[in-house]
Amino acid sequence: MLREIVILSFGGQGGVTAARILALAAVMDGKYAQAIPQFGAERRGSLVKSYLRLSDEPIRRHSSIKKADVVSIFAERILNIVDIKNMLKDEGFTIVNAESGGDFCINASKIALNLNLVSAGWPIVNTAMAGAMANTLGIRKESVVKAIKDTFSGKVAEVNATAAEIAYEEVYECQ
Amino acid sequence: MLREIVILSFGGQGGVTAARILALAAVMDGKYAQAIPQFGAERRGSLVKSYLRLSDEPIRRHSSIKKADVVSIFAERILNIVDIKNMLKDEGFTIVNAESGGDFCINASKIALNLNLVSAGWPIVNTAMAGAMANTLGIRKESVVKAIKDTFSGKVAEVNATAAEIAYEEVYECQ
Amino acid sequence: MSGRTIMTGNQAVAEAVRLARTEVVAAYPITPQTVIVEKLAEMVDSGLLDAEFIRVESEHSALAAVYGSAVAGKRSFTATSSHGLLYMYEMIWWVANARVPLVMVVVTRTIGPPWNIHTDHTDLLTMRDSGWIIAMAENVQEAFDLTINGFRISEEVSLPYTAGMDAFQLSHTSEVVDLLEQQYVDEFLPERRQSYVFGEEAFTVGCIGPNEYTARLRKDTFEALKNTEKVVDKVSREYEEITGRNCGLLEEYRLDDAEYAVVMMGAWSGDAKDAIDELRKESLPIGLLKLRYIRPMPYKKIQKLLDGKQVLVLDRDCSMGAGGILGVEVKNCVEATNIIAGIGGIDVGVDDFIKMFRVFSEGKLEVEKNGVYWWPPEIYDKGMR
Amino acid sequence: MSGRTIMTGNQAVAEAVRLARTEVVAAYPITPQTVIVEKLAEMVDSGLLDAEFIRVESEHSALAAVYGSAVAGKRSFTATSSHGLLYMYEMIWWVANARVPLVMVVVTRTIGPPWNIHTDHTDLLTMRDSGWIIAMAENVQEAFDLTINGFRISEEVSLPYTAGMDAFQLSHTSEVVDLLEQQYVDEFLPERRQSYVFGEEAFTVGCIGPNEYTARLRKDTFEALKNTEKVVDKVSREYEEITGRNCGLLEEYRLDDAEYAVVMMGAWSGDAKDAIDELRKESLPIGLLKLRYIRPMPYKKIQKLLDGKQVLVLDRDCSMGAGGILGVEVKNCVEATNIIAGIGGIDVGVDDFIKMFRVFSEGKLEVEKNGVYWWPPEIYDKGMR
Amino acid sequence: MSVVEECLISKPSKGSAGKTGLWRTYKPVIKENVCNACMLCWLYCPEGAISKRGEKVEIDYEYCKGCGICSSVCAKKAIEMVLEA
Amino acid sequence: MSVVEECLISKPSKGSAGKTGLWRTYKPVIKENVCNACMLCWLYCPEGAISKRGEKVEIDYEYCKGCGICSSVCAKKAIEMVLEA
Amino acid sequence: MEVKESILLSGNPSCQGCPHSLGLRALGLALDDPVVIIPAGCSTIVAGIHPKATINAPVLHVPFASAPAVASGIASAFRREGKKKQIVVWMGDGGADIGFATISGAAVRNEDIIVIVSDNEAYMNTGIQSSGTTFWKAKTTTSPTGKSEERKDLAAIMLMHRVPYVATASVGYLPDFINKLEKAKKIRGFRFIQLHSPCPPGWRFDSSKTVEIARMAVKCGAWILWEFDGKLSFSPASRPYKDKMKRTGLTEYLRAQGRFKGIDDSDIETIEKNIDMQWKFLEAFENF
Amino acid sequence: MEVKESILLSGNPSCQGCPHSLGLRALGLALDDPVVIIPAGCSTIVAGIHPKATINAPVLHVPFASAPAVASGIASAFRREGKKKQIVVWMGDGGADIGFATISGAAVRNEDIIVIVSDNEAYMNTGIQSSGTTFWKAKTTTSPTGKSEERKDLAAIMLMHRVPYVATASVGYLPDFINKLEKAKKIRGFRFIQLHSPCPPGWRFDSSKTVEIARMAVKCGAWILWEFDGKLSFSPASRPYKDKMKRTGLTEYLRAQGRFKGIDDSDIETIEKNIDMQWKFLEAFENF
Ligand SMILES: Cc1ncc(C[n+]2csc(CCOP(=O)(O)OP(=O)(O)O)c2C)c(N)n1
Ligand SMILES: Cc1ncc(C[n+]2csc(CCOP(=O)(O)OP(=O)(O)O)c2C)c(N)n1
Ligand code: SF4
Ligand code: SF4
Ligand code: SF4
Ligand code: SF4
Ligand code: SF4
Ligand code: SF4
Ligand SMILES: [Mg+2]
Ligand SMILES: [Mg+2]
Repeated sequence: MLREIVILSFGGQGGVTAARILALAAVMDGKYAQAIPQFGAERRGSLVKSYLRLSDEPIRRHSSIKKADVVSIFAERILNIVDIKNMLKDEGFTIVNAESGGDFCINASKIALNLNLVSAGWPIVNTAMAGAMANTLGIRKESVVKAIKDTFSGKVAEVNATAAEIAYEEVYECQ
Repeated sequence: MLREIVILSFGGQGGVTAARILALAAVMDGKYAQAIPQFGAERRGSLVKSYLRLSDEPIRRHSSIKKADVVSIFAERILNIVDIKNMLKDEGFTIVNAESGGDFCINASKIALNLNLVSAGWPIVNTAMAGAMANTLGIRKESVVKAIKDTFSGKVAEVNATAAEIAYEEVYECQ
Repeated sequence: MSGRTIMTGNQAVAEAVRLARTEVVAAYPITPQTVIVEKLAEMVDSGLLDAEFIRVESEHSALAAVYGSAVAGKRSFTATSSHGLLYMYEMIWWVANARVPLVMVVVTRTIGPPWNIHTDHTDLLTMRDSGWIIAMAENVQEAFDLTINGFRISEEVSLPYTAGMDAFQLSHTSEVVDLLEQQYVDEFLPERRQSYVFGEEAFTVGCIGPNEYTARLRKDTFEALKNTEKVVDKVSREYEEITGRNCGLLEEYRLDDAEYAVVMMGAWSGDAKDAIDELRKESLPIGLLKLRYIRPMPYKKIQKLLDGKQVLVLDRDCSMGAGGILGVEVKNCVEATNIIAGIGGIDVGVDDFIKMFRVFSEGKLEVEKNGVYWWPPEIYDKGMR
Repeated sequence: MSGRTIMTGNQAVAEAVRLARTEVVAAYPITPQTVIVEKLAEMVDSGLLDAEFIRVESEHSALAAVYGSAVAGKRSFTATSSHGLLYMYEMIWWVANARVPLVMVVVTRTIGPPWNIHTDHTDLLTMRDSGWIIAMAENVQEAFDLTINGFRISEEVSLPYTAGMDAFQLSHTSEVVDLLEQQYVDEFLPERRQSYVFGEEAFTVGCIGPNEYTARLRKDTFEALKNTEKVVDKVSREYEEITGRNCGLLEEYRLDDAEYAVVMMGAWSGDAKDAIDELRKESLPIGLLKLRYIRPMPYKKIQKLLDGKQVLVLDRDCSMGAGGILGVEVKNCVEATNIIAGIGGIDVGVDDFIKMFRVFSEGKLEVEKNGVYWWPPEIYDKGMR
Repeated sequence: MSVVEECLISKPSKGSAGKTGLWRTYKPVIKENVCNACMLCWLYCPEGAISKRGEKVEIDYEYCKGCGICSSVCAKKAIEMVLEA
Repeated sequence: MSVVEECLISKPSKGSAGKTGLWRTYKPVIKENVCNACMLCWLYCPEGAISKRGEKVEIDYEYCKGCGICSSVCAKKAIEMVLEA
Repeated sequence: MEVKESILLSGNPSCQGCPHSLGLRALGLALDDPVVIIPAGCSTIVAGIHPKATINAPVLHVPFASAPAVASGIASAFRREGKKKQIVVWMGDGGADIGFATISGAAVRNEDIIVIVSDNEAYMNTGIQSSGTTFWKAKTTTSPTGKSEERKDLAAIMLMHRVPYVATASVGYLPDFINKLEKAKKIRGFRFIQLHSPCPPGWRFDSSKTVEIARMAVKCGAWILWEFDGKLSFSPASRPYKDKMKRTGLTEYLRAQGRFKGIDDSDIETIEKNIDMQWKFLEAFENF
Repeated sequence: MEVKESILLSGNPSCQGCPHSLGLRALGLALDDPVVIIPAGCSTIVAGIHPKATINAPVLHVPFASAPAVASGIASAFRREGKKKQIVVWMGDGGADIGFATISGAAVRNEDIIVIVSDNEAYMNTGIQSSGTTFWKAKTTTSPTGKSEERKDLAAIMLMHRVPYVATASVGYLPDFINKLEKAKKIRGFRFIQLHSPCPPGWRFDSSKTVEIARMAVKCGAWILWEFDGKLSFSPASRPYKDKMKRTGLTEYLRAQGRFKGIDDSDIETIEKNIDMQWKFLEAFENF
């Protein structure tokens, strides 16, 4: 089954990296996956869309995702500026970095801040969000962790893996 | 009737200019004409081929002339290094800057030297040859003279016109 | 200067540019286009042409400079050839996509290596996707006429215009030309028009943006170029009224009653006409369809004119791994046989055409479908040293 | 690195270049090709790739530099895109005419103005006359495979080789790739061969000379490129034996029993396959012929495969004033309808294809012969502001 | 407007990248009592988001990207960067 | 030899432009008695048409183009330019 | 300070702390009627996303290597109309690599244009690749362990083109840049300004430090402000640093930037020597 | 003088008295194992007509603007093989116009090549059009009443590229040119020589005068022979003319050439002033 996920984040939050980590994790699970960054000039702070596809079969399509099965929102503020409904299938669900407001919620910012994952004042939430998404998408925790360790190195890898693990466990259904 | 003429000269002798003058003269006579220079890098002193076509009708072809009706040879030496026969139609004729050796002959070098038409040690024979050729090709003397005066200016035009006039008169059948 | 005279193609083009009251010329020398540049430099220097001449340092800059002057509203001209054309290739696409009217003459020349300055139409045809209007002259008169027509048509449809002319065979050959008096040219060429003029108003040209804008612009260009067929028809009729000479999209030569039809373009078409006259004497029903324009490619007209005939397309160019370029295009609308000849400036004359056409009409040129025939076979058969 | 992983197209290409033991890389950055250049610079800097990396100042110089290293006998690579390709256009012709083997990857991108970094195949197709072997990848795996195949084929026929890949859709998209172990690549790629090596013997390459030499050389190139069809067949079979993956000239997808056949190339073919699967569920007998190579253009195979079918050619490119470029070429050997879509990077997905194919099969796409259909119609219908 | 103009000609207007105020992590806040209206911050604001209304120096938060240059160039240290809510 | 080599590779050999001696208007003639074999003319002959055989300085008239540089650089004025027959 | 509107409108797509934005704003403050020609580069993006434009003046996007040539054509057109606007080429250091023949050609023709190279010492728009002007040892994506060659001295090379006006400037000293533009606009012929433009993401420093870093470069002598208008002179901001003793903070300047991470003391010594050389060289000219 | 074979074979297509031939002969006398890269220009023709080649060494014809880049690639290939041959780009002044970005790029990379610009001060191969280095007031087909701009000082501009070796030379002083090549061949990295190459048909003087005219240029100070190999020095042939009083024959030099026909005394005065400037400028460097 093909599942299509859209990630909404601000430039610098690492939405693309999260998509790549999840794709890699899915491959480790023996699945097929595809991660597509927003095409174009992405500036720190501007709104960025990334795409993630997961499937049991090879993924052939390369177009963007217009109606997603899952929309993942990296900052609560985004809920106010984007019409999420419009990009979500009727049966789809959302997962938000917030205490509430999505189908699934996770306070990824807090996890990041607690682990001191901060850059230029911003909590770096991508790995925590990846962990939370992995759970809701049925990707194994070990795979996300390994994918993160393949992506980063040294101490950075460890801390990010921890963030993902925590989020994997902490993500919850909101409403 | 289309007549095709090949001029053989050394680079610097003005074979191309002669062809252009004759073409212009022919047009003044109400004919059609075409003058084609050797295509390529022409160095002073190297052997150069130019083509001239004359006709009562518009000339449409643009290829080179392989078998000519007339071959005009600007320096006697050329007779020794080029196989003229090969480029002349059976019924064709030659005209040479020499006392003998062609079907028509004219000592264009002498005419030029007499008129002090010299450059870098060489007699400039092109206008004399043009005059001689005009005669054998049935182009009016006045037209050649006018074509020369249109091509050059001032004193140079005068002297060259004179050269052509003299040659027009002096050209003779050799054999 | 007006009336009948003789001129080389290069001179005639310079003369046409002068008569068009061109205001800015920028060009970079390359054999065999050089004389155009020199003549224009001379005219500007002597005041014969009231224009600016920019002595640029490359062809990329030549087209860039006239792009600048044209987008700012001035009638502008450049000329190039072969490697020069390839060197300005980025700008070629740019000016077309920017919809800026200007005129360029391309003296067609072989692309190296080996270095070779002789004619071959491949260089001109590399422009065929870009949005330029592309014409090709058969003789010096047409080179002159098309250059003048070019300004008119280019400005009417807001697309750049190029006229090709064969290296040496036209550029350096002196032929009879009937020039035009200034007043007629002035009448024929109205005030310059263009879709927008840059330099006064505060706006930006060419910003990135949503893809839909690019797509819309491309379709508009496509249509503008298609529409150019009608504009050429109209303009060439007007020009014919003034001069008696037609410079329409196509020329038919003894085609009406022909069973065999040859399709080609450029200077050697004249030789082909002479060959056709010869063969007609032998009652071979053969005729010629000369393409004077390659873009827009008047497919429908071509198809109509060639319908029911045996078609031979003659290319002095090559799309490697496919066939002759005109061959590929014409086969789009009719079945045809394709010969590639005259490559690298090889001299192809009346006798060659007589031979070719005869062999073709005898059905002995049957090459594999989508294959091509290379002429003359002799030179390909064995080594040359 | 070997086995299954995920990678972007750019990374996969860099990996393939490394595995091919490329000795000289020269390239100039341009979005979206940049990452290839960066990865290779990094590999060379870190010693992962034992090669020279030349940080040239332009694309013209990039191809010039690898021309130098390749003609002197070294396996060489460059990559570019869009304006970069146009800027090196003179060199593109030069290396092909000089018959020098080398590999270049072109990340297909729209030509400006307006500035637009998204995919469009027109840039790649401007190379189609020049003598290059031209392939186009559907996915990251193919980008990887074709790059490796490229070195082998290029060196076997002494012609330069390019593989195209769609901007962002492949270049920046991470997908599953099966990499190859070094030893297999080494087996697959024999010692470099080329028709002549420059630098030791006292001879001159490329002198002017009689036109016949140029003509002979061009015909030889034409034939070498035609012959490349067989070489691709052979090499891709060998590659399949090693990897289980076929990279032949064409790919058929549910074509056998299809009444409707779609012809296209590049990344969106995957979306078309998904659409075909959908429509097959509705028992619409439709299939796909994917062109993996555009040069040589395997006309005969195409004709055979499409014989008797209703053909729709899909172009993500345009030859202004003529039609879609593949459309023009395919119509050379079969009747076809032509759609231009996805111009300027416009997103065309599974739903679009389902719509298109349905309309086509219903006979409602009937456009004028040699005309084209612009998709999606909505965006062209009215202004956008 | 022709298609050519529609597609090629862009008109000067604020916010060509949207409301860039959204990009901010930190927000510059002017301490009015400290500021002496020297306008150095205005000169060095890369966004042109600072202006003078009467004697008051104002920041256009709709577009201020929060780079912090104003704060860093202010000799009076009159601009504080405050983490956005 | 392959077609590629045949058409692209040129081999060094004299007379690639033919017998360029034919181009001459004037012919350089060395006055043996005046020449001191300093070889300045050899150095400055653009054709490489001058050589030394034993102590004698020789001109290769098959290729000498008659430019006259040798005559002009010879300090001994040992080379005369003579109009060709 | 007179507060007026510049040509750069808020809400454009430049990064936070973008030096090009600073430069373009200053440009608009100095010139009344500029016409701006922009080749590919970050400024292409800064200039806005269709259908909105950032710059409130006529702006023409042009191919990467073509800008001074396009400007030459526009100058010809304006001359024919007697139009007096200032034609400004606004380009990056990368544009000065690929387009160096074009700049040089326009300089040799003494075209009536102002060419400004906003030099952020790399190809930023494509993601931080080395350019000719990239600092020795600076890490970029195409020089991951630091650039191995010396930076190209663009302004000195343009000086050798013997054009009427050549200057260096810095986004850390906008009044100086504005002064230079005001001087340049009164001169006819080819005018060239190389503007030092530290770039936060490209050099890896915080967006608030653009001006600070630019000033550090001047204070440590690594970037020298000078002007040639017939005669070469050091600009006020740089003048003190003719005295080597007054130059301060080279190490700090380098260490403040992520791109120099890992640079060692001997490298810094080498850089210092080169800086001394550069001063000596310019002083030789000052006296000439 | 040791008489040996050079690489230039007789009977090639150069004009009578061709300066490129002189230069290429000297090149062959100075270097043992050159590999020569030739972009479009007269030398393309001089190099021979297929199937015969003029130059007895590996020679590669390349597109007009590409030569230093192609040479860079060859240098990379040679380096990988440990091949020690000298890679020489032999180009004209026109090649240095269109290809200036390419030269500059190779210089900035400090490529291990020798670039020689054989400067006949115009595009001769296409029939005498103005180039960047064309002398002020010289008549060419694109400057029929005399060139309006000053000549571009290529060598000085290359000097500002801070490459290891830059020199000027002249076909009137072949031993000096040979010396310079011999010095250059021992240096690694980018080496640049601008060779003054008076051209009989292009400058309109008799073919016998190539060497004479070249020497006149040096004697009147219009062409200055110098060398930079870490330090700038005047070459012996030019050294006397540092003393302005010793410079002679500027008028004769100009009047000996058809291209300066009609030049008047005030023009000559201007030229003289520029010559003085050029000396002063180089002297400033000599002392630096
Ligand atoms: C011919 C061509 N090659 C490459 C590019 C890609 N490109 C666009 S901008 C750029 C780098 C610009 O660098 P610079 O001029 O320094 O400007 P910056 O982005 O640093 O401001 C490059 C390589 C292009 N647009 N055109
Ligand atoms: C891209 C390109 N533009 C133009 C030409 C035509 N061209 C060939 S040689 C030449 C002039 C050469 O001048 P220069 O380099 O000074 O050499 P010279 O002939 O004077 O020795 C020109 C313009 C070309 N071959 N390629
Ligand atoms: S720089 Fe500081 S003091 Fe000056 S106006 Fe701005 S906030 Fe006020
Ligand atoms: S934070 Fe930056 S953008 Fe905002 S007002 Fe200050 S300088 Fe301007
Ligand atoms: S230059 Fe004169 S003296 Fe010397 S070798 Fe030649 S002819 Fe003899
Ligand atoms: S005349 Fe010229 S070519 Fe002949 S020997 Fe003397 S210098 Fe050489
Ligand atoms: S990368 Fe640097 S120069 Fe480019 S827009 Fe961002 S801050 Fe400005
Ligand atoms: S024109 Fe001058 S440079 Fe060119 S071949 Fe002739 S003499 Fe030599
Ligand atoms: Mg930059
Ligand atoms: Mg020259």
